[in-house]
Amino acid sequence: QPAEQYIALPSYRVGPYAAGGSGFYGGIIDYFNLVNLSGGVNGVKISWEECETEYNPSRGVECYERLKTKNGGATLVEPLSTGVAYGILDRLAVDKIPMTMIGYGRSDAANGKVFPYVFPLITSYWNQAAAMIKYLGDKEGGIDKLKGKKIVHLYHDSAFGKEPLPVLEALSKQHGFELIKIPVTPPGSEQQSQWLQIRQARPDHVILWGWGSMNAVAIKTAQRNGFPREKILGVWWAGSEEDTVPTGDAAKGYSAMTFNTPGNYPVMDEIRKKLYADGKGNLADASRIGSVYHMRGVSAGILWVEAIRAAQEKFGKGKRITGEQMRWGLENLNVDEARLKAVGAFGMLPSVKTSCDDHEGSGAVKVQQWDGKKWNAITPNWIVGDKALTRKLLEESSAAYAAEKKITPACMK
Amino acid sequence: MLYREAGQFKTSYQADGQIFPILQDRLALLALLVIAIVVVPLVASPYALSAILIPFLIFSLAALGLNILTGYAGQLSLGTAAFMAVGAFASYNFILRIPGLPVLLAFVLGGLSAALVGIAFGLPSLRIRGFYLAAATLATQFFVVWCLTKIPYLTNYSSSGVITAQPIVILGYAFDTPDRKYLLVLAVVAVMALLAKNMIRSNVGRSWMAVRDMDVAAEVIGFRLMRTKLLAFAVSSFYCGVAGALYAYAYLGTVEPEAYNLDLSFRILFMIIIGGVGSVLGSFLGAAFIVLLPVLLNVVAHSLALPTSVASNLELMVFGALIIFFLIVEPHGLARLWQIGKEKLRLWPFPH
Amino acid sequence: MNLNFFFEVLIGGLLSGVMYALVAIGFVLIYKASGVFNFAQGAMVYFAALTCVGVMDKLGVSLWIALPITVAVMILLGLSIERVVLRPLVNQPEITLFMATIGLAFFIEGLAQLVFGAQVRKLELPIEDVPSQYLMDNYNILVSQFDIMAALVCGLLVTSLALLFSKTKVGRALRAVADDHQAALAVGIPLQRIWAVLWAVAGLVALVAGMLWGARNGVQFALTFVALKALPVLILGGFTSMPGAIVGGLIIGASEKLAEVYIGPMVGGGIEGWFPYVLALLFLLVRPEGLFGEKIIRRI
Amino acid sequence: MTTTPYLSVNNVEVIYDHVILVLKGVSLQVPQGKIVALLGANGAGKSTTLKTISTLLRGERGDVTKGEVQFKGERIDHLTPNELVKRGLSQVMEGRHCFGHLTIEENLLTGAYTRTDSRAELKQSLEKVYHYFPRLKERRSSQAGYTSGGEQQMCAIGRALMAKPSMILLDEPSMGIAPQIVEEIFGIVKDLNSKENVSFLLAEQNTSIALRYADFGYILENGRVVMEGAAADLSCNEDVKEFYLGVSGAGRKSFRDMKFYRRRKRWLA
Amino acid sequence: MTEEAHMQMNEPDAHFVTTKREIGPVILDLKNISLSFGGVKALTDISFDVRQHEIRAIIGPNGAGKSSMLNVINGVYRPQQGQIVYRGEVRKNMDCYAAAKSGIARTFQNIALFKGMTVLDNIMTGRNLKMKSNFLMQALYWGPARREEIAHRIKAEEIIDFLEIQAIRKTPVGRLPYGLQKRVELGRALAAEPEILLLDEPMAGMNVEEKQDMCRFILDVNDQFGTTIVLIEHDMGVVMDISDRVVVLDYGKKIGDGTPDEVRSNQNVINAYLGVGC
Ligand SMILES: Nc1ncnc2c1ncn2[C@@H]1O[C@H](COP(=O)(O)OP(=O)(O)OP(=O)(O)O)[C@@H](O)[C@H]1O
Ligand SMILES: Nc1ncnc2c1ncn2[C@@H]1O[C@H](COP(=O)(O)OP(=O)(O)OP(=O)(O)O)[C@@H](O)[C@H]1O
Ligand SMILES: [Mg+2]
Ligand SMILES: [Mg+2]
Repeated sequence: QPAEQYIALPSYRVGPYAAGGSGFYGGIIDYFNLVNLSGGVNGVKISWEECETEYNPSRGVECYERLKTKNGGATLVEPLSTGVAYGILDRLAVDKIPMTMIGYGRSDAANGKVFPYVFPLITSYWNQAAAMIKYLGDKEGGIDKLKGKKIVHLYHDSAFGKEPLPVLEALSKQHGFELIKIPVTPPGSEQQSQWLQIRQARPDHVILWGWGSMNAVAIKTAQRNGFPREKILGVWWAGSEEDTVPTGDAAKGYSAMTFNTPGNYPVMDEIRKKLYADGKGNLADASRIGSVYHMRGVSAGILWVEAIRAAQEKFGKGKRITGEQMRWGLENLNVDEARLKAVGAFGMLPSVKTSCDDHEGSGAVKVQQWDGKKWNAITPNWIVGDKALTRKLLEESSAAYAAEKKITPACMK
Repeated sequence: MLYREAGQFKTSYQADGQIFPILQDRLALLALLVIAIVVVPLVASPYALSAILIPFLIFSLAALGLNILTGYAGQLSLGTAAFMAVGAFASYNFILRIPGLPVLLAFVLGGLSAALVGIAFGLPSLRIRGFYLAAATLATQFFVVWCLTKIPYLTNYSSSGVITAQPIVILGYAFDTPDRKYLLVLAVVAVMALLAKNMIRSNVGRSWMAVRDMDVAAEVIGFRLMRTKLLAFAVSSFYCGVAGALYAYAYLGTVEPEAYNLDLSFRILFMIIIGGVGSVLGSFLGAAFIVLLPVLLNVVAHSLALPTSVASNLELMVFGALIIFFLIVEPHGLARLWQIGKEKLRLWPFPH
Repeated sequence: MNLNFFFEVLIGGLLSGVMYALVAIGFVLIYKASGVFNFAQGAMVYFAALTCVGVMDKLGVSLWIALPITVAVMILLGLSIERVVLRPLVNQPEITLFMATIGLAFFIEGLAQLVFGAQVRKLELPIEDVPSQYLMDNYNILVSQFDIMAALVCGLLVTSLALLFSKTKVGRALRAVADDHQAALAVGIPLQRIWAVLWAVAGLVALVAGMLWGARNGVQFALTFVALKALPVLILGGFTSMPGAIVGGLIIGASEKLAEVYIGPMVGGGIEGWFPYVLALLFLLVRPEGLFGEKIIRRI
Repeated sequence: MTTTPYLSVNNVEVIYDHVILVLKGVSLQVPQGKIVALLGANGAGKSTTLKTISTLLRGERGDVTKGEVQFKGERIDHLTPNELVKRGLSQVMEGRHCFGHLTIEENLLTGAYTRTDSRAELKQSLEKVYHYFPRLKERRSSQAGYTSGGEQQMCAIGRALMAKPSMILLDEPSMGIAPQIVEEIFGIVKDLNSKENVSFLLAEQNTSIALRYADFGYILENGRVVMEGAAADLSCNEDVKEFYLGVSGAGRKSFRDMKFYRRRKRWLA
Repeated sequence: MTEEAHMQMNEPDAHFVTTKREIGPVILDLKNISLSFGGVKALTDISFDVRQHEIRAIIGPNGAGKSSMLNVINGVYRPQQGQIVYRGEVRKNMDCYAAAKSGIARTFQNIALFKGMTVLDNIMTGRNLKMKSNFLMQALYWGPARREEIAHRIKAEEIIDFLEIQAIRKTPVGRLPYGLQKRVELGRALAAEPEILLLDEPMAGMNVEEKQDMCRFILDVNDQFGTTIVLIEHDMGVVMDISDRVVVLDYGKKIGDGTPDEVRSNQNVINAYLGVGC
């Protein structure tokens, strides 16, 4: 029996975040199936197992522990939940299993010297926040035009919502815009007072740093209070169909960050043709193919498969690689435009090149806008914010973590 | 006829006041302890230890804490997770700010901090009762988590409000592997369960139960309501605080305040209701039910090869249905079921 | 202080309060009539809304056809809850019944998502959630017309249910049941039938809440959390009072918004999570049974 | 017994909580239009017997494991209490069980829940109860939870009368009632019995008065019927006299002179 | 076993010193007590006293205010007017705790036992005011705490023997039949070794035999411990037989006070309560 590359997926498909979970993990599994249909990675098929976490850290840890030893040992894990990710953070280095945190989690984990087994791939919150400000600056006609402007940071009052604060505060000082921070108590099903405050403040822009049901409520409440949706810019967890569809027309004109350009790509076509046409697709509702979460899942799948490929190049083609080797693969990822073209996803996600210093690998994002029916990219190019600034913050923060945990920062081989 | 106390006469009140007056029970407990201390660490897989047994024990401790308050003293509370959070974050800060502080002492200090918070939030219980009190304790839940997210000092100015538990080292011995952590948690839980049982069988315990069963009468008999209730809040919060610290240090490692959300409070409440309100054993049985059943259902659902989303939803439904089923079979929880089982065993082979 | 803004916040708060009251009514209904604290109320709200949009989606029918179907489903749900959950648990301790409704909540949540899927959906009612032009033009005050309708619906519900409880024989019987199941049985109150009807009505109340909240926030799992918003309303107004639900809702809604806007910025904001509870707590210290709740009889 | 039984309990066995055996085969009959007394010490199983008949046992986790109960020739052990009340069988529970938050008058009116009569008729019944218990009329608008123990007991009895039953199970009606009213209550029982042909099964500790008004009596000990007979016969029985009526050969003894080394009645069980 | 031997075995109070019973001075003096609830006047201007060691009965029709009177005595209700003089001191704001502390114990009309606890534990709660060790020591259950627990257990067992409820020692009280619950409640009150014992219808729901038992217990307590007893009872036989003096209440007013014989022949009392032919 040929060796299989086994990946642990502590997923969630019930509860408040089920919509996001089912789309994301659906995308991952669709891509795995696609790869396996064409014979796997150099003949090594990918296998995986899911486990329901309900987005709950305690259950997530149990899932991780249960999944990690199966099928000869997991070689990668992705919980898509900050709480769960934190719960297993300490265990990864001991178990020698790398974890990706695609688009979430602690931004300073991009420092591979301190977090060798953690990969906040594509882009972290800090770089996103920096990119947001850059975009808003561009919109005003130059970053210097932000001076004297008012930007509201309307955020989910949790670790997630507070994560970008250091970056936004630093940038506000640097560029002279006023930053008004307005928290929303999770789950955020009532935001009348926040939006009245916003209306009162008359900001030029509102950054919506929300998650789950908070987003739709924010957009609806903005509408109720007559606040123009064009002035709202969402984080990428506030930029999916799940966030806009329930608001009806209220979201028209609302824009959000993304690291997946909406549109059609060969790889998505193949998924449609080879999987869904045969009833082998993972999504229960075929209309969600190509939705934001689904594409995000496919992107994750692409990066992982490329990491496997890279590791096989080094450690032996056609062989099952270990968790440590996988870690190497993730750390030496180079998914450039050519590679993306080859897998039929050019333009769908930015190119990613990682190193020991930079487990993030990109930091580039786009802005998309909701036209009432679907998302459309409104920035032709990938936007990158003030990376020097985020780098500085990252070094400080990860150094503090290393000190607290008594880790000597060093690159792994 | 195996399980009988016939022939076991107690010759002193001391013997009669024992926790397990029946010899068979004592032997069974001894066997259980030997298994838990010696056999389990040897044979159990790291998975079983670190993903099942450790959380099971920690939740049992939290459930025990809540059971002291709700089950014994009759004060329904939905703020358990908040007290756990206080315990965890206080322990973290004590270790951080007092160099060389022994970890166990930090846990105790964390528990004491939780106890203080418990006393403060227990004050309304002097006037408010039942579901009104339960809903009012939600104030604790939300307020404490809010404080932890808003006061940067408490999270050592970490930008996102996340803390990372320091490694557990006691007398130079590092508790870093699953089996060591397990033994540490087991020791803490066992000692605290014993202390709880002692309290319950002596005057404090009786004062709690009296206040629970009929507070006016308790007062007439000479229990001071304020002291009794506040003591229950303090002890309960202490237990929850220690459990919370263990949850952070021996289980999750890195935690955000959100890990101690309302959901967790509810889960612990479920544990004591399913296990048995007012029963030490019930706290353990309930924790086992709530921790293990979803895992079991998850495993079963997976082996059926159902589509994952179907499986996950079915799990939820079966879980809910089983809760209802057990309540119908025995409204007083698993501990009562166990006791009835024992009574039947005592009568066996006669039906009555 | 900007007075106009103050009034906007106040009115916005009052109207949010109405939305909370809408959920609180469901709790009061069950509690007042059976002494059960129905934890599954939130799940029922979600279930109702999801069934309605789910039926529209799957059968491709309009709202006006889906609605009666949903009504039928909710009634069926109420009847089955009585038969399967409550009947075997008559005369059990409050906390056991409470726990049973928790089990019920899990079951209903699972069932709803199993049948209709977990994705987020939109629900459009014929009335749009935009500021009322009339009030805007004439009084320069911003009030959503949707909220006005919600307030009307809520008022109607409360009035009719309050009348049911105070003026009819069934209402009296229901209050008797809440006091003592066993004695209620002994005097011949058909507990089973009454509970079945009651839960069916609670299902319909949940449907109304689900439609309004669903139209407001989208039909998604988070609808189950609106129950949390109803709790401070309940303890403030009293678990056993229909008018209490409305008054409590208005007080909580208005004060939490005012607090968030005027106190929030001073302490870092986000105080809406706990403020209503603390407020309700302060009220309780003065009146332990809430503003309008029935006095807890403690006598020896 | 010669008349066909109106209510009959046949060899009933009851277990609480799956383990506690309380009734060990109890059989008894109540003929139509008669008053039957059920006597016995504390814990003998009187209340349990009554609850078995009215099927209220289910709510207390008691199970009828053997035997059957018939009312008007129909098996009733599977019916709901509501159906029983509709068929004319009402119970006054031990320990009052008033609806604390309802006023006395509301309590009484809930008693008439199963009736479909007009308002005027209800009013009439209400007046009748008030006539029996003037004290209730005075307190009609107080919440029952705040009335005195005796007032609650009257309320519970009145509430059962409101259903216009043809058979009433009375569980310790005289408990906590002033002596005058006790006489009155039994007067009411006799009154209803003779004028409206209502049958009664009453569990009562006040044996002398119970036997005075009853036609027939059963004595229950430890879940078994140990003696039965016409009320008059029972009150002449020496043992009943000594243990239940407190009179021995020398007439009624003062409670002050009781010595604890009296003869125990262990033999009865 | 001979009857004598049986008696000896059952003799539970061999170690109690039997004192000669004599009525002492006034220990509790109630002066012009008035209490009302909203519009309901439960007690109007009532005065009476209780002497040491006596058995003082309170009788009266239902709703006369008897239970309310007991509630006033032990501080559950605070009268709007009037004075309570207890052991020569004026007690203005006596709350239940203070009352218990000063040696007043009671039983209740609607049994107020702690339903979830066993008989033994219920009786042990009666001794709580005598327990000294703090809760930390109790948690460790070691040394003095344990010795204390056992010492009190011995006392509790004495009461259990005295009331002849050995067999149900470990039964949860909720499961007991009514009559036994009343007995346990008496035990709980006795455990406090009170100076004054307030009994609210201790014999309701008992048959003659059980009433006889109960009377014997009450008389024994009164005799042997010299406990003063205030008793509410509707059974006139009992009241007339065992009490020294009787207060009669009606509609919150005192309508009679005196020895049983005096009361029995008081026309007001006959009209209001006893009825003719008693
Ligand atoms: N819910 C219950 N659970 C367990 N045992 C019970 C329950 N109810 C009653 N018993 C037991 O059943 C027996 C009979 O009780 P029952 O109440 O029928 O007696 P009774 O003859 O009415 O006594 P009393 O005169 O005191 O009212 C008692 O021994 C009692 O302990
Ligand atoms: N807490 C209270 N609130 C309102 N009314 C009360 C309260 N307590 C007692 N009462 C009223 O005061 C009166 C006296 O009540 P109490 O209980 O003292 O009577 P009682 O003499 O003990 O009667 P019984 O023999 O029936 O027990 C009654 O009418 C009762 O309704
Ligand atoms: Mg009885
Ligand atoms: Mg009384």
